[in-house]
Amino acid sequence: MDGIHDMGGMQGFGAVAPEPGEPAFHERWEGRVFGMSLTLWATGGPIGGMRSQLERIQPGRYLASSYYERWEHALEEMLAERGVLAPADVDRRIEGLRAGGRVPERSDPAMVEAVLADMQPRPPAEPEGGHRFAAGQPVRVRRISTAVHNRCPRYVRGVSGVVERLLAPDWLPENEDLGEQRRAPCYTVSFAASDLWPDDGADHTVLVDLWETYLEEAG
Amino acid sequence: MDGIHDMGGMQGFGAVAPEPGEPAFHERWEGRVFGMSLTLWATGGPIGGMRSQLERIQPGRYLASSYYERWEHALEEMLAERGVLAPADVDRRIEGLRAGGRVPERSDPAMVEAVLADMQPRPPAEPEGGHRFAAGQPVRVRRISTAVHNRCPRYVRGVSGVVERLLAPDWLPENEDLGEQRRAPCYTVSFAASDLWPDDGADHTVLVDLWETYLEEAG
Amino acid sequence: MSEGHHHAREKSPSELRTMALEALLVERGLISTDAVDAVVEQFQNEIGPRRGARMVARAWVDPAYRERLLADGTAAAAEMGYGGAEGERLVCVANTPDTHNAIVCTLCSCYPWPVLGVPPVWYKSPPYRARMVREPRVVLREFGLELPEATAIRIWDSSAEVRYIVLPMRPDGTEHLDEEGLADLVTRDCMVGVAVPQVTEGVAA
Amino acid sequence: MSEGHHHAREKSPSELRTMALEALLVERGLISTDAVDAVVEQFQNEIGPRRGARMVARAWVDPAYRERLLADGTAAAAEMGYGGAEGERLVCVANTPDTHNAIVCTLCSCYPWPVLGVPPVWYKSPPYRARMVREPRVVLREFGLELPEATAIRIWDSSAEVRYIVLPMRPDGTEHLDEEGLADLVTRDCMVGVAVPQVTEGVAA
Repeated sequence: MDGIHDMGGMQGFGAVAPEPGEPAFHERWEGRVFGMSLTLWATGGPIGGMRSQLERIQPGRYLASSYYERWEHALEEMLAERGVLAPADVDRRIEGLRAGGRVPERSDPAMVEAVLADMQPRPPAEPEGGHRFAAGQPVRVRRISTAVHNRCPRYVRGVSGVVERLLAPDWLPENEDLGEQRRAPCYTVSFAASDLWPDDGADHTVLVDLWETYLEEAG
Repeated sequence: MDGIHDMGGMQGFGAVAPEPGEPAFHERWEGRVFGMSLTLWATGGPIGGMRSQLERIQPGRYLASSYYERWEHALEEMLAERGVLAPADVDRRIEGLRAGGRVPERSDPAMVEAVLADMQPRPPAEPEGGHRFAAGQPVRVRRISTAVHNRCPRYVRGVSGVVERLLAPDWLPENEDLGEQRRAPCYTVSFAASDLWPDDGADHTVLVDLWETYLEEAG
Repeated sequence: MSEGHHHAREKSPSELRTMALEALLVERGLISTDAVDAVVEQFQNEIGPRRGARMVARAWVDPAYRERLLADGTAAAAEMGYGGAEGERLVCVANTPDTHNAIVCTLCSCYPWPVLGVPPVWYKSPPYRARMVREPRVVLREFGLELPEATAIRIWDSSAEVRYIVLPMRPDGTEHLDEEGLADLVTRDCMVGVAVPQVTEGVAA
Repeated sequence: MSEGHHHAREKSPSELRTMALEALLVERGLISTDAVDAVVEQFQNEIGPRRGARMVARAWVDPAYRERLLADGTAAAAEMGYGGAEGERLVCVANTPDTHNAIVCTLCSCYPWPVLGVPPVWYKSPPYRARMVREPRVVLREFGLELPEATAIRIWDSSAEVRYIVLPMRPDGTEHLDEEGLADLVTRDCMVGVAVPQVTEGVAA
């Protein structure tokens, strides 16, 4: 999915604007959106991955929205796709709130336990292995152009780099959209900025984590 | 300049929405923006090229604006950069209009003649020549990454195609930003969609017009 | 062309900015209102797709003109009196039974003004600019144009200074029509390449 | 944690939609308000950059921990009790006198939650995501970090499932500080790589 989310290397966005003393959440609703998402994930609720959903937001809306506005919208979309509730349900409920309605309180100790467990260290991941490429090997990024969710940034496509580090096999980003469950080895691949943006005169290194399916041998 | 304007191949924008019986201009002010621009160009007024200016519009604003809103903004920016008038002048003038002020009428037959002459056929262009590549020759598009205005779409960078047709040398898009005046031969280069977006399964051909400076020999 | 008749309703921000800009440029002598009027009038009444349609119709009835049009679009347009800004390097690409052409400008909205007028909103819109180079069959289908699988599609991205116009195929059942009648069949969309000329019941002999 | 105290002012559209969504999900039994409370409370009070700072400080004073941290960041975080979502594969990259590291996520805003908390707005913003891979020296300069020309810059784009944290260099003049005192020097920005630890007058011996 070549959406607006894939912005590495894009120009024209202006300056980075840090905010001194920034809180975790600027407004109460931001924390609620974050908390609802983590609760649904921790309990196996009817939502999917956030990243693939965020990519589908229409580019103009994406840029005009804040981070948690995008999350809120994505939550609604995921719940609607799974038939849990339609945006119209939300609209109706808003009317109820305007008329003085409240968000009902509900306590569920098991659910609290589940979200807290999700913030605890986990057992070590599965053993690594099955890598086709070796550390130090030159590889080239394929021009991945799938319309489904993928994690192959445009700015490295078609460019050659060097395998910096082997990473454990991981679930393919495409799995959710393709309805299968497959893992593939991952790699940290090191690129010279001068290969990515030859006219820039920059001399830094960019290290990008890529699934093996995105890579091919470089001459 | 890798701005939001460079949208060839991007996904997520939704459907094309044709409008039956669409007029040349939907509102009077759109025609005025267009007419002011053409008048300034035809008379050598204090503005530069529209394309390079439009690219500098911040991406969120770009997508949120209509075509003529972008032109209007670009006009203001170009006039401000050349010291002709500041956006604050426009703001002040708007207050005047709100208070009942009018746009003054001004007649200038020579100016009318100039804009009409600009809509007439011109003498044939300079003879062609000096091309480094020949028709039928494979070429690869360099990964052009200049921060200045260029006309090398991202979706063809790093991809090989075949020279379809030699085009007359033309002024480099970079000229205005770099403050020089240089021409270079141009080419229509033919690309297989399967080389541009290998995962799409598409079989069409895309023909892109490129300056020689964007091309290198393909192996 | 005074703006007086708009006073009855609220002016939009764009309208106000444009009026302010025009006022300032007029006062500084950089433009005249009648020059702006002339541009608008030309593009509202004179310069539009009817021009391209006349060229197409002539190419259909006159093989020598067709040859000149395909060899040098700029000169063939100048023959008819058409030319000027955004038409200095005109290239005409011809549809055949095997090949369909269409034009786009992915980087902005380049368009052959002197023969098609100003572009429609959809041509300038992100969906068309983004998708036409990548999935033309899908876009054409949305326009109602279903091409045979075997038809080769060629998409021309006007990324430099050439401006393109498509020469559609002359439809069957139009032998009785004269040049003006043929031009009636050639819409803007046919010359952009998102449609092909249609012969309606009333037109067919 | 009731929303009652907000009634005095006008609610924003996002606030209203979020409240409506929460109400619906609660009513359908898909979430409980106390689970959402728990998440918010954890990320407001427990899970934040102080955790990463403690890891950094320990690595500064304990060479064996430093070695474990660089060999397996996930395990080294787990030692301290830190882990969970968005920290399942933690990799720590160490600055040296010759090399400076920084992290970014160009495709979204991936970030090592268990050791840094939720990311700041600027980290999630288009300017940072777009520019940090392309012109890191310029971006770092905007953050007030001017690196010597000879320093190699390595930018880590968290495009898959690994989450990164930068191990900054221990500043000179901190020999007298204990682990907690050292952790005070390690800001979030130091572990993202857009700053380096500063010793202020008051801290230096």
